[in-house]
Amino acid sequence: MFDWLANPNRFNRITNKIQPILLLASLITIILGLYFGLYDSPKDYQQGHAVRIMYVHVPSAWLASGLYLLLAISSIFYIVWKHPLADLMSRSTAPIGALFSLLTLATGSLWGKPMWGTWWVWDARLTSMLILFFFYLGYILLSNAFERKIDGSKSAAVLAIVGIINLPIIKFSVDWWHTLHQPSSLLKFDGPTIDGQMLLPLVLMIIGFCSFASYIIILNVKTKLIEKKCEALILKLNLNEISNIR
Amino acid sequence: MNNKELNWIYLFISHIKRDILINSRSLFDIVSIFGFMLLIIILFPMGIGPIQEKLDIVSNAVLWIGLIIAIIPSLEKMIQRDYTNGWLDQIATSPIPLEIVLLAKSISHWIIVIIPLIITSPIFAILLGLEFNQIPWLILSMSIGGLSICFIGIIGAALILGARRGNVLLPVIILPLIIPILIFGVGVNESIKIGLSPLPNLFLLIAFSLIYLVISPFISAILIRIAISR
Amino acid sequence: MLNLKNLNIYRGSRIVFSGLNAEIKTSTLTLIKGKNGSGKSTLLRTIAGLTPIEGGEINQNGVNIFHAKEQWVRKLIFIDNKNGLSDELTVRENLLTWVKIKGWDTNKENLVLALESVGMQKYMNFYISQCSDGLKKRAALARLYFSFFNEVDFWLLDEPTNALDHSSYLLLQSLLSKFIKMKGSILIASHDKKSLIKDYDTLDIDKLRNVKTI
Amino acid sequence: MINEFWFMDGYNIYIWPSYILTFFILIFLTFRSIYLSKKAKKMLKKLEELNS
Repeated sequence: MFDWLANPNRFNRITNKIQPILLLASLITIILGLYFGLYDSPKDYQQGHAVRIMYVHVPSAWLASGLYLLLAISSIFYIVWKHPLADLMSRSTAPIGALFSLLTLATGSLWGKPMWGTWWVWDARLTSMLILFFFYLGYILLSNAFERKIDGSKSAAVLAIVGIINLPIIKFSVDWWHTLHQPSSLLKFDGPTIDGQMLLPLVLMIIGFCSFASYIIILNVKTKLIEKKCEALILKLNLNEISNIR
Repeated sequence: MNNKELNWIYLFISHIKRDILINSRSLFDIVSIFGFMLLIIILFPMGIGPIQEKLDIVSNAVLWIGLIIAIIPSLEKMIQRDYTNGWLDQIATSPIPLEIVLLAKSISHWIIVIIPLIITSPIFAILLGLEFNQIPWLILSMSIGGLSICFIGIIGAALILGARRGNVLLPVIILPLIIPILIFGVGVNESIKIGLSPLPNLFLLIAFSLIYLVISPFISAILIRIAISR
Repeated sequence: MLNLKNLNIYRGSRIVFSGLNAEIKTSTLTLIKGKNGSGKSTLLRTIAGLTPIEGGEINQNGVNIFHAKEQWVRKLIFIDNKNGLSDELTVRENLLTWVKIKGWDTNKENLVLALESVGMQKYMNFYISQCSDGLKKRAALARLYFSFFNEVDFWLLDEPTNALDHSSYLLLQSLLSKFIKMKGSILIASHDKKSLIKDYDTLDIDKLRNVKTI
Repeated sequence: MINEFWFMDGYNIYIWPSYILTFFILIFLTFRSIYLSKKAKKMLKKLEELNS
């Protein structure tokens, strides 16, 4: 099914059309989300204005987990069907996913301070996000740990697949661990009853973040495609000793 | 002389015997693992202070963390030696399936590294002031947990086969995967302290070991075939 | 007759062979010649099934050898410079475990005879870590003796004569000629000028290569 | 009305940093990717000249 996307120039032709749309969509939705989120939506009766951090925290959390799913799927395509583009896709999603999981942790702790009075709370979701960041870190480190990039990509892809198998197990055990030690967490973390007016900015920001992330990923994949062409040219010209090209 | 019918059990056991023979010849690794474990068991009370109430809260976690940290350095050698000296090439060019060999490797690593640690764990438990009725549960949960750590470890060792500074990378890759084992391993003894029955945690631990028992030979075999064709 | 049809073999991202066509006659010794790094070892590893083939195929009298990989692998012995010997085991134990994973039965006399065939019976209980390179290579070559009473068709040897002294060189020669008489085929990758047995076939990689690779 | 917007009754020291951090990361990502893409294109052009 994905084979027709496999050859690079068809991929380039399609993405050249999509890219400007994605960029435009993300700009519009983020600006609208900001306007509604910061200015137009009501305060939460419990948390006051602090709830506005949710408009940034929740989208980046969704993005962090969604990108890891994308990473795992492209790794499966790379290992099982040896899809050439899938490896480039995984290598460009991983750093972005890692960045967004860090962003989620940062905004989470910024949100935790006014609500719980401490910068870090071992809440089930925040802990799972920290572990997800570890998985991203493992992927990035492993993919660059080998002399030849191709060996790195294969091992890292298998790690991503092992990771996706383990994530539900870890999610389950972290929730079990959380309820075991702290049976009743008073303040439900993401549960401020989202009334209609708050939902709009949240949805806008989520769409904005997702389209922005896909724009960046497509851009990175295209860059890596060009780099691959350069390497092929260098190999052909036996020019690897001329380092001034770099 | 016809080829003897290849029953895999015989090959499985003979490969375990071979690995145990190799490891028993280099006892230094096993002694250094004890040293590691003892170090961690001693460091925690040094940090927390001699008050028994404080130690009680932490004792189970310290034992399990000690076990995990002590095992990690030895995981990498499980496959590294046989990769560099070409034994994995010989196995790939023989009718024995790679999955059986990798299963044998993790079981032999379990026997060589985890069992001695578990046999001496009562001493560590007494050091940390654990009550007597908890020790049998500790031994049971550690042996089952140790088994799944070995299965995860062989995946980790296969992942970093041939990497440049691979052993630095192994903890970063392995630790997230070991978290469920730690949570339910410690949970077994913690639930005794609270008075609940330790069985639910124990069954979950057994479930994890079975999951990894099924996953790990196949995943590490794929990785090793990739490493051999490098 | 083993024929290789427009074979593409990559080592990682480096193209080692592209479109290689060759015939390797069976029941003779074929010497693979070529400069260092020309891909001799890679070709041996590919025939042994260790390195995957990106394109083309290898057939023996019309049948692709990798369709029934398990049967093909069972009938070959592959020894390269890494020897596949564990340092912590003795020469005898290494040979014993190797024969076990090959699925052949391991009675005592065969073991002793195999070690004698390469002149290693004195070093039977030496640890491999104590052995010199020559002794290690002979310990690995002792495996060849088992092909005389088990079903083995192919020997794939990567520079077997490197570390051997003159006496073990002669022992190896007798093993090779005995195996050829038994209709076995041998593939040796080596740049060792002096030939191992009188009549042998050569396969020069550099002439065959039609794509300039590094 | 404006100072209420900035002041957000006391929470502004948490809200604004998180928004600033978010947009710092978004912008950093954009410029980094565009910079890498330009660099790769430049290298490709140079290599193609050498090749021809």
